[in-house]
Amino acid sequence: MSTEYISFLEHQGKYKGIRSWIFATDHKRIAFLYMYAIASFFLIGAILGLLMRIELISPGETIMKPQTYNGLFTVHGIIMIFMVVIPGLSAVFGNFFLPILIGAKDVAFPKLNLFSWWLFMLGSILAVASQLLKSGPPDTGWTFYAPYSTTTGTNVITATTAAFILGFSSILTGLNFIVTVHRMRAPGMKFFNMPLFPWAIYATAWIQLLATPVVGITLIMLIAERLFGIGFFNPDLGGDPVLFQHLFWIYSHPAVYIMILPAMGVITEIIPTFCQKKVYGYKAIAMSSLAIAGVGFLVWGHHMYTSGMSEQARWFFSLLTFLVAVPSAIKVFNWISTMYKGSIDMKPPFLFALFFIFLFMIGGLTGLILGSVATDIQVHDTSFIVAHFHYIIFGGMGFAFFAAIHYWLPKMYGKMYNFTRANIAAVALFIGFNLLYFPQFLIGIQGMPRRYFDYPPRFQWAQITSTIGGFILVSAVILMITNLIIGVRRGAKAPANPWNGTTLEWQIPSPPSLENFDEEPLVKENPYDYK
Amino acid sequence: MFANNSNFVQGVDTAFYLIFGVAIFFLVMLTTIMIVFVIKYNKKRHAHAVQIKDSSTLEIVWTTIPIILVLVMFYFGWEGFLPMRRAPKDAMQVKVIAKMWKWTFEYPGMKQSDTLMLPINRAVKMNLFSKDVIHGFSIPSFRVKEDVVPGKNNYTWFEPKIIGNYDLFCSAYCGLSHSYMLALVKIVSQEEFDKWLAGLPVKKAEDNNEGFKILEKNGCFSCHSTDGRKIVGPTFKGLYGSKHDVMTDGVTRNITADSIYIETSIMDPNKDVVVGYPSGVMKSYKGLIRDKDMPKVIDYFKTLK
Amino acid sequence: MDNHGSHITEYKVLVRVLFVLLLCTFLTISVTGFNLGAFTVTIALLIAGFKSYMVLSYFMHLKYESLLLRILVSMVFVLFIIIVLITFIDYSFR
Amino acid sequence: MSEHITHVEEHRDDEASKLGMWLFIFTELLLFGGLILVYSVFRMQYPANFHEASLELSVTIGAINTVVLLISSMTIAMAITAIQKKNKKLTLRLISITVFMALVFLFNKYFEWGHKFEHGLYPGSDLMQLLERGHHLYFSLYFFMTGLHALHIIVGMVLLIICYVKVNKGSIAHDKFVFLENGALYWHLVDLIWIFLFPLLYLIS
Repeated sequence: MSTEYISFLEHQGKYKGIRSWIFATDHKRIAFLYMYAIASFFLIGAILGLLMRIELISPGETIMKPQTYNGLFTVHGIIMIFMVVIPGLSAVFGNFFLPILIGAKDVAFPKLNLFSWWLFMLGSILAVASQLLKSGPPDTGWTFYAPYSTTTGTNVITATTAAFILGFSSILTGLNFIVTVHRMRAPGMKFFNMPLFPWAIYATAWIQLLATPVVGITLIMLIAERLFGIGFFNPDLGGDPVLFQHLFWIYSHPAVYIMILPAMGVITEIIPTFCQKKVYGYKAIAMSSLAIAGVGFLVWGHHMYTSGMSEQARWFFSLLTFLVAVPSAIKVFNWISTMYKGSIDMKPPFLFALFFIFLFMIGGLTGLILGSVATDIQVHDTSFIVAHFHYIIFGGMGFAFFAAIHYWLPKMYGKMYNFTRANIAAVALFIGFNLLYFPQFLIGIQGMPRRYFDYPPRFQWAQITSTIGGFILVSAVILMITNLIIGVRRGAKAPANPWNGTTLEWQIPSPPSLENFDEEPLVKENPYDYK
Repeated sequence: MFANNSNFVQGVDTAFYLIFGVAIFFLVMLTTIMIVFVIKYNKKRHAHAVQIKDSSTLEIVWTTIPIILVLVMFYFGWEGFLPMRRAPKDAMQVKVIAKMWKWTFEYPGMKQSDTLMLPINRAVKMNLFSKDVIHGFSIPSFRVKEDVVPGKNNYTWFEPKIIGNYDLFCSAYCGLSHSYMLALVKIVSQEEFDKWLAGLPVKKAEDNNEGFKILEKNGCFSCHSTDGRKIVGPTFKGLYGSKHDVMTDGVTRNITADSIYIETSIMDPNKDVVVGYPSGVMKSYKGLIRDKDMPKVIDYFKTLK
Repeated sequence: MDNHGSHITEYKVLVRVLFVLLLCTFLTISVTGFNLGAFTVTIALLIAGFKSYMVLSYFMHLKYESLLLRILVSMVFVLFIIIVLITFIDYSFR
Repeated sequence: MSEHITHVEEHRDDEASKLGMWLFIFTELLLFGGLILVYSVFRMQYPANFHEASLELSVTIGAINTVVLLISSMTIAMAITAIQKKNKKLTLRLISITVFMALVFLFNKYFEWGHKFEHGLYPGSDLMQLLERGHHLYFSLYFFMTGLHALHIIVGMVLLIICYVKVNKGSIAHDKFVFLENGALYWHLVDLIWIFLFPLLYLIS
């Protein structure tokens, strides 16, 4: 590397202090902005979740009134879905590593990138405001189902406007990434020479771009319904509440893939590095990302098996839902095959990746029960669903995020964290997580409905277990974050390539310089070229 | 859980067992392989990774097998579900009326009950109606669940097979007292059912008051009672002409509930909030209750002494 | 600017396209004058489809753009049509 | 920021800008797509009502607006040809014609909407609540769709005016006109949507 290397963290730009961050157009700084914001929202959301768990520890009123509880699960949902998991991996690690992994200096539109972050913050502030304004937090659930959402007196308009703005931010990020992948790849890097994380981000970006407008217009219709009574979703005026569900899930089902595809991408980066082995079935993994993104658009109706859809629609959606399970299965097979005859180094990122695979398998396999119409009828709208999507979203996306931060933190900050504490935190997270969510599967099958403030006493054993798990989980998160902060503050200096990885980010110093590459990066035919 | 409480249990549970079986098989197999690899190929024992070539055969095999498996699972899931849409023609018809946050069951002959009493071994078709928002008709023990969507005539049916008491939950989130929207399902013998039905009072004639209809259509009675009970908002009983302490812009004042006050409370509910009730719970009904209907509403209030 | 499509669409081409579009508009209006039952809406939409094809190809220069972009544009339209069709699996069998 | 980052920002890639604009157009198409989906569902459920209600609209005004938009679409396409041929004066004139056409469209729309408002027909009005269900939904859709479209016309106009200023200043010229191209693409999008809205809203039989 050249002698005049200055890391992007120390680089002096036009602005000083905080303004050098919030007006930065450098993709790495924007990634940090997203990371700090998302981490804060995640903690708020987690605390709200914990409050709900405390409420549910015994039947009847424990610490709050039903209205507060209904507000809590709505807010928890809005924060976690729209402000944490949807932007999560793609806005933080996508922003930081997508350009580096394809050998670019920045994303295609740096200013637009900053604008996306500002929109994200504006939306988030509105979302928080909807909790605090006069009429009280929205109590519709994050799904905003009409006609309840058009009749309740709470701040639904503020919350939906927030979701609309957050969606717009997500669209612009996706747009930026697609153009970046098409136009900014280093010379010689063909599509099939890209590492698999950029592949996943690319597939995700398409979903962001094409699915989000539909929910955008739906939310505007909902607002117009409340303001003018346009009647699209109001049965008294000839409208159809089920149409809202169609429109909502046309976006929100693909949105699940916005959350999980980048997670799969991260895991696909981590496993070969710690096995020191070429990833098994590169093309199959790349193409299955696109397949998931594509078919993911066509299965939204499996959220609506009990809504009174036509039999034909239930048949169609069930069949397609089962087929979309296959590409995910292929990815798991490929990950495990990559470990075969590798030289496995059990460092914290790899431990997180293993936990991810296990939890993702549980989430995915329980998804089969939801894909099948007969069994879905039984568990729809029960805590089984709650458990299932937390296994996918938290166990999947969340653990992938933790894996990613442990994997890339040395590159991002140039510092190393303590492995022992990280491992302890990982194991505690894993135990707490399973204690929290697994019992919900069991009582869900027995019929415990979700979004219930109160419940029959026969379900209490599971609720107590879950609450204990919740406490362990939150403590483990705090332990993990503390360890990372200590690492960043006082940790040892990280070398350029601490894990002996082969992708482009490990060929530049830690932390990277402002323009990432001083000379044109060397592109290998296969990004995972271990000797 | 796997007792044959209704005719659907077997179909649904077969699909359950099958999918669970496949799921557990894969989970255990893949986890075991993963753990074995992690131990066997640990850096300490296996210092150098062996690069292996991709095998197209293997990829095809592990694409085909899951496809076949999911198709089998799909088939059983569908077979378990289809009978749920095929209600026998001679099934007893029960009308289920859902409103915030109460279930009412209407039997042939205009007889209404809060408990779902049903005879054993007889097919019964539940015709689902909602008066306000979406509710969910769910009896887990019978493997029955269908949303109750306003303006849409959903139905479900089943045939109870075991005498006993079961829970009926509202499964679709419907607001404040969602978790208290429960009902009891009692399965009894045919004779006992006949006796019970004969003793059930015939439903009162529909209240023909215009004002009542307007309020009912707008779902007012889910928060306001007419019998003096406090639900979410104050009761309507004896409201007209009574005196109340209200908060207006943070100032408490005592008012008489006249027609102007009632109209303000409907059109701009957060202006004067009765002391002891939270602000912001009720939304404005401007545009939903027309100005020309207001006198009818006021007249109705006058009848609630 | 070598990366710029050096293609220049001549004025007269654009005028011709406009003429075709106006003709189509006239055609749509007159078609709906006759009552052809369910076909009316189909024909009207087919004409609209043809019009948008003209606008996309000539006014928006898609005809001279890369194959990739043309594929992407058609993909979006196909996706939308698929979504509508799937939704109607529900609505047409209720 | 520093010389380095300005270097990054100055990195010019017209193909990238154009691709970005196209992607944005995709999102706009799907935004209206959601509305058209709602429209088709309700039209299927209330075909007779939709037909009756559509008779309230003037096909003439709709047709005039269609012609206006088509012509404006051509003039802005011509503007690109003109700038490529280094004819700055003609470019400016063509952009002005396009903006003028946009104004004509909006004036027509204002006239049309105003007529409805005078009759008490607007979202949330008492009359709307009294209408039959299908009529109500039709007019709600009419106001929603044309309103959103008019909003796009306004945004497009602003973009074109910026283009005008830039051409005038010379920051858009024969060798760097991607901004004008993108503005024109956006304007064509507005036209494209109207091509569908016109038969859907005005011509129902």
